[in-house]
Amino acid sequence: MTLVVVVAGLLAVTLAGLFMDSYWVGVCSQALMMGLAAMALDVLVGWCGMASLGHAAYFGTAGYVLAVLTTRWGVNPWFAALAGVAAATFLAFLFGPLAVRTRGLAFLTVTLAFGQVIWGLTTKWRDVTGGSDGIAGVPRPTSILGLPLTDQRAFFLFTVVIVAIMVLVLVRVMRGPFGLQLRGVRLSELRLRSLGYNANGLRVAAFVISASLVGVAGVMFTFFNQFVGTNTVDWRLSAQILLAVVVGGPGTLWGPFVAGFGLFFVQIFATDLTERWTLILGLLYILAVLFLPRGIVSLVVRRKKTGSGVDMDHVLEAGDGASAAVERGA
Amino acid sequence: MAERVPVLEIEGLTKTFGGLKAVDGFTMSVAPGERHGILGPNGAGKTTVYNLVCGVYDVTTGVVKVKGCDVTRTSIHKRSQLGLGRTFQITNLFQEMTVLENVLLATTMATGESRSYFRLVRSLSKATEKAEQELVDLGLADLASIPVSELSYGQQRQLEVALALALEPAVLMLDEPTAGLSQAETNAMVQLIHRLPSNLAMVMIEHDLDVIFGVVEQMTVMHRGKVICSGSCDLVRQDPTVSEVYLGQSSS
Amino acid sequence: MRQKCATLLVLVGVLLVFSALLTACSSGDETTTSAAVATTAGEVTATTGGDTTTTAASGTPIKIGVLNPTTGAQTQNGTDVNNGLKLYFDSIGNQVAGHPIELVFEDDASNPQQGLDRARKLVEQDKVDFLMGVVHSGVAVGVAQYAAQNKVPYIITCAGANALTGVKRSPYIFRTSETNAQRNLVIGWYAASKLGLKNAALFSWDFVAGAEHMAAFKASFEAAGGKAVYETATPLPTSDFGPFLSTIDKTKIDSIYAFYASADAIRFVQQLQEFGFTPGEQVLDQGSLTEDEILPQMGDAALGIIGTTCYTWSLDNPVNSTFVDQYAAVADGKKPGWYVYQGYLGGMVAAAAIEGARGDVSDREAFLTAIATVKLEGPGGPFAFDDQGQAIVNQYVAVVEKDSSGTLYHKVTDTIPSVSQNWKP
Amino acid sequence: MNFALVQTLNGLTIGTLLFLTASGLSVVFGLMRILNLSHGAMLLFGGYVGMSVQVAGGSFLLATLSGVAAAAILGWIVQRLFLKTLMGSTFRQVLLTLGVAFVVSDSILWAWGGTPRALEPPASLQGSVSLGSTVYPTYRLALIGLGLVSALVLWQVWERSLWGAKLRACVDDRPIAAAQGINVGAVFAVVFVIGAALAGLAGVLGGVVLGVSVGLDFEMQLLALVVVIIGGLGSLSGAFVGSMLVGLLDSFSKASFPSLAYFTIFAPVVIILILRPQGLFGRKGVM
Repeated sequence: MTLVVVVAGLLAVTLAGLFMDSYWVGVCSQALMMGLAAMALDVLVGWCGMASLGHAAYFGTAGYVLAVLTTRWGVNPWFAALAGVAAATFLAFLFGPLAVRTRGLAFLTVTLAFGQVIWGLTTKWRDVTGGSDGIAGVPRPTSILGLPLTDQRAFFLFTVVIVAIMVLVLVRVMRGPFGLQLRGVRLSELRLRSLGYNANGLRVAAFVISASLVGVAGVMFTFFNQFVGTNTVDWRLSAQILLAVVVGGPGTLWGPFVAGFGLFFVQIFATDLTERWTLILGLLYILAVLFLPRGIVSLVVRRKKTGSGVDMDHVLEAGDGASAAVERGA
Repeated sequence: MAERVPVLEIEGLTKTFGGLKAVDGFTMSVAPGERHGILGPNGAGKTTVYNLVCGVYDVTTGVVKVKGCDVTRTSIHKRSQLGLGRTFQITNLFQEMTVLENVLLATTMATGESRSYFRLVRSLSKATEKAEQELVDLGLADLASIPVSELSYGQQRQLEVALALALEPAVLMLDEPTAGLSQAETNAMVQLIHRLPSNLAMVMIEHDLDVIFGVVEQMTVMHRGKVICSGSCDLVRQDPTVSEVYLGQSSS
Repeated sequence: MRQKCATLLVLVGVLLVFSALLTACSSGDETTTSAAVATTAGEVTATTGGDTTTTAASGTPIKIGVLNPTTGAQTQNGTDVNNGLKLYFDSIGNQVAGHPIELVFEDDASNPQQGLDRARKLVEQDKVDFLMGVVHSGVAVGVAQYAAQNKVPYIITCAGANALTGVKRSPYIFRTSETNAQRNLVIGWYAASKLGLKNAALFSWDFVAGAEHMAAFKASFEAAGGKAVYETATPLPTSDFGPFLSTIDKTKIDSIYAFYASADAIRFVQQLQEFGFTPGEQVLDQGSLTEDEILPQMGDAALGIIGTTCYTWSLDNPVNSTFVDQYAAVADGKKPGWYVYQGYLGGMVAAAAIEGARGDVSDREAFLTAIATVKLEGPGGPFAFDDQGQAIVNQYVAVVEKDSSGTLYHKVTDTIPSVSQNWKP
Repeated sequence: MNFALVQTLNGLTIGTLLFLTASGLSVVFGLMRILNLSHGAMLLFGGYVGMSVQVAGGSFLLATLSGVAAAAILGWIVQRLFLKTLMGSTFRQVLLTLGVAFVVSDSILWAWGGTPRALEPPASLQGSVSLGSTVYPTYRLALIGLGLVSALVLWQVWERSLWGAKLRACVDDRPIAAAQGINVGAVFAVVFVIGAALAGLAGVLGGVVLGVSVGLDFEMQLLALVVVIIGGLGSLSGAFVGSMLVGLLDSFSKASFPSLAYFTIFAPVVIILILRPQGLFGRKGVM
């Protein structure tokens, strides 16, 4: 299911992309990245029931590392990109183990707090990050396999390929034992641990995977804009990614991807027609929460059917016995 | 030689919640293949003992050994990997998953396929085979693909045991497996327990005296967190204190 | 479900009522600008997306992409610039050298990311001939880099970041406003040598532009024999100056320099008084602290502040009087501030450049030279570009005073002609 | 010495505003396990309404009252319309308040424009008082006083009144309280509205010191969150101590090393969340 939808979607977008003017091609590229980011966050929200409100931190960190390395030290864009993703991953290794000690709302809050620390760092540490001015002039890799990446369309195809790879890998992994185990973490942590699984280890793994994929999105986003600014570490971005997951339907991967992709278009149209994007964002939030407890997925897939995703009511609410596990401090 | 090492040793196990001593100097030893029952009135601390042995609670004082090695401070999953398999008094299954997925989580652990991350669940051949076998034994084979939440209570209790069994533990710890079951279901459960491989040690908390006397040969009786009597079934039957605090109660 | 639909209806209803209520509340607004804002905001959205301003001219239309914040913290400033720009082009019938002028407005929300996206839209979708505007330095840096890469001429009208017209400046970038440093060259020197001030406490926002302002003032002030005793960078925005002001030892200073704008400027000047600094310490301003737009809201706390600026409405020259009258006509009697002026000036320069290129903006090289060679008399006096595409303008030394009707204004006491970005006393 | 005195007063000023904001947030959480992310928006809304009333010629008192009322009404709408229908689904309620926060703050931007504003202190409290060698704004001193008074009043209600007793019962154990015939829903509604009203009060009173501008809502929301985490969820005394701590921390760190301001606030949060998730005064298992 997931595969079919995603692949079909990507193909459609690719074709469409080739016939649009360069501005909309660009919008498509960015939308794909947002889709990827949302999909990555779903690993936490939909599988582990951990709602992070701080994922912008990893998106931005990756972007900033890329930008700083290339503009300040003239590092080769490819290496810088890898370094960016590595940095996001490393940060997740730092925060993850601490964050997963908390549950539910505490997790939401602590991730938000971590996110704000990164935000504070990027806005204050001006000499390196350029503060509120951000860093302009980030070079793209000149070409890959003869594709001149400076050209919008070529870059778009490049984006499609990268995102496709990421999506396929992620889907594959989540359809395997790892995905099953993560669902176990959410449904009944104590039972899972009694079966010999290190629940917190799984949590951290999910956290890191999610963060590094978001990092990939961040790197691509920075490459596309050839600029990185504090908006990439802003809590509103975190909220937007989370919204994409919620609207898309937690626990389905493809739902969040589609939602993340679509929401970016909504944002562009919104800023185009009116100046009230934030208001629209808020309304979408409210409507989704009130009327689509399982996101747009519920319009397509019947409840209970496998792959029908997770009801919002069950996110944040750890399964039986989890509280006992918390007592022990895991 | 190794055969002689008890699979589970508990010495002077004590747990205090605030002021209250829930478990007080509990001591017990289970030999390989032994069937051991833990008996005691409600609130005697039986389930607390389980949670201490499996690592859900921190032990206040005392020692827990599995196959001779001290696990008093090791985490829940490590103990499980060492061979502790348990079921829960209140059914604790992955409700939203299918029956097969539930068992698979156990069998992949047993077959080591839990770490082959780049294979799809359905292509985990060994584990799947094993899981399907389990389900056949339980007579749940045709329910494999429905969510656990749609099973009957009796079937869920059986699945509880199946999950623990699928781990191929050294010692299986059942917590009131027949609680709340109908007579027919109880019998089915007893059959299941009787079919357990003879080399598998089994500890069982149970209220239903007919059931427990029917399956175990060794027994430990608890009262207010303390062991008041321990030994063979006959010995326990004749023990005056036991009949006073427990059998007496239950008969009255 | 029916109950849910009901909730939905109620929800929408409430939102409508809510926004209505809000607008009602805001109607009791002190500054008359809010009216101007409202109308222009309307016009801006009307023209967004590139609807043509109908004109009689025959030639092929020339599209100008205008990027300014009409949402976010700099809404007021961005709207003012747009107003100034429109005001000028309206005054010349929206046509230059026989070509109708189309202004395509976009909102950068003072957010570099959005600014970049909007610039991309203007160039790649609306196919504008060149770009103008931007208040926020960060946005300008991003847009300038994009413009240079895609060989689109870009005339900056407010953003001050020094580098934009520094040595590494691209030939496609011009700036009609001053650089951050340029705005501080005169005041620093003047304070030390003419006012005989020796020890100053420096305040500014903790962000790039703030640092540039403070550094430039410090340089010129100390070059003329002054000394910066304190250098305090406060968060952007600073809601409460209390913690920072209370670290200053009055006995050590005779003057206070501050770079702040809009609400923070008002709050700073008022809190200076509350914490007992004014009168006593001389407050120095590089133009934005007591900018004409916010001066009326400061009250007597602002009296006596001495500063330099490239424009204030009280300037006495024919071009300015026409400008002031034109603006008063559209903004119900209001006086133009620094931002309106920058918009207007930008319009004049752009028009002059198009004239210079005889209306042919398609030949980029020729058009670039046409811009570079613009020379004109603006409301702020003579205007020209240096070889970096950076404006050379007059600086006026002015003190805040009260006129007979009790309104605060800048009384020009001294004029430093044609100050370039590397002006020396 | 002088420095310390003034910084302390500054800290207490912010602390007071934080307490007014955080107390509602904390009690609501303790009561319903709802993290109200629209609390800051309510504060800002109250502030703007107050500002407009004052600009329109209303007295400071009138401005204050109308600001409080506006926030309370907004709170009532949110509680009545949304949270009520989502009882027992924490995640959806949190997301919902987040949505409300976006809608409200953007509507404010829409209605009042982005130019930051400020309220005028009442004539009687303008100017400043001299404290030995230094001077300090009168209004801030008054604000601190008012903070202490309000804290005292709230504490009285919380500890002494019958209604407070009911409230504490609900916070301690909802099911049991309900079983004893306390209408938890009603208590929740009242608390939520009062919380919003207090936020509105903070918005107006703070509007003099901090001004009112979009962005302040999230800033205060975040600080209040910090306070609640440090102080412990659902604990009034915790909210008070937390507010003052954060206030002082904020003012001293800003004055001493401005560029680190953010870390000095968040470091304790992270540490506390990890070492003592229930906060200094909170009980285990709340979060």
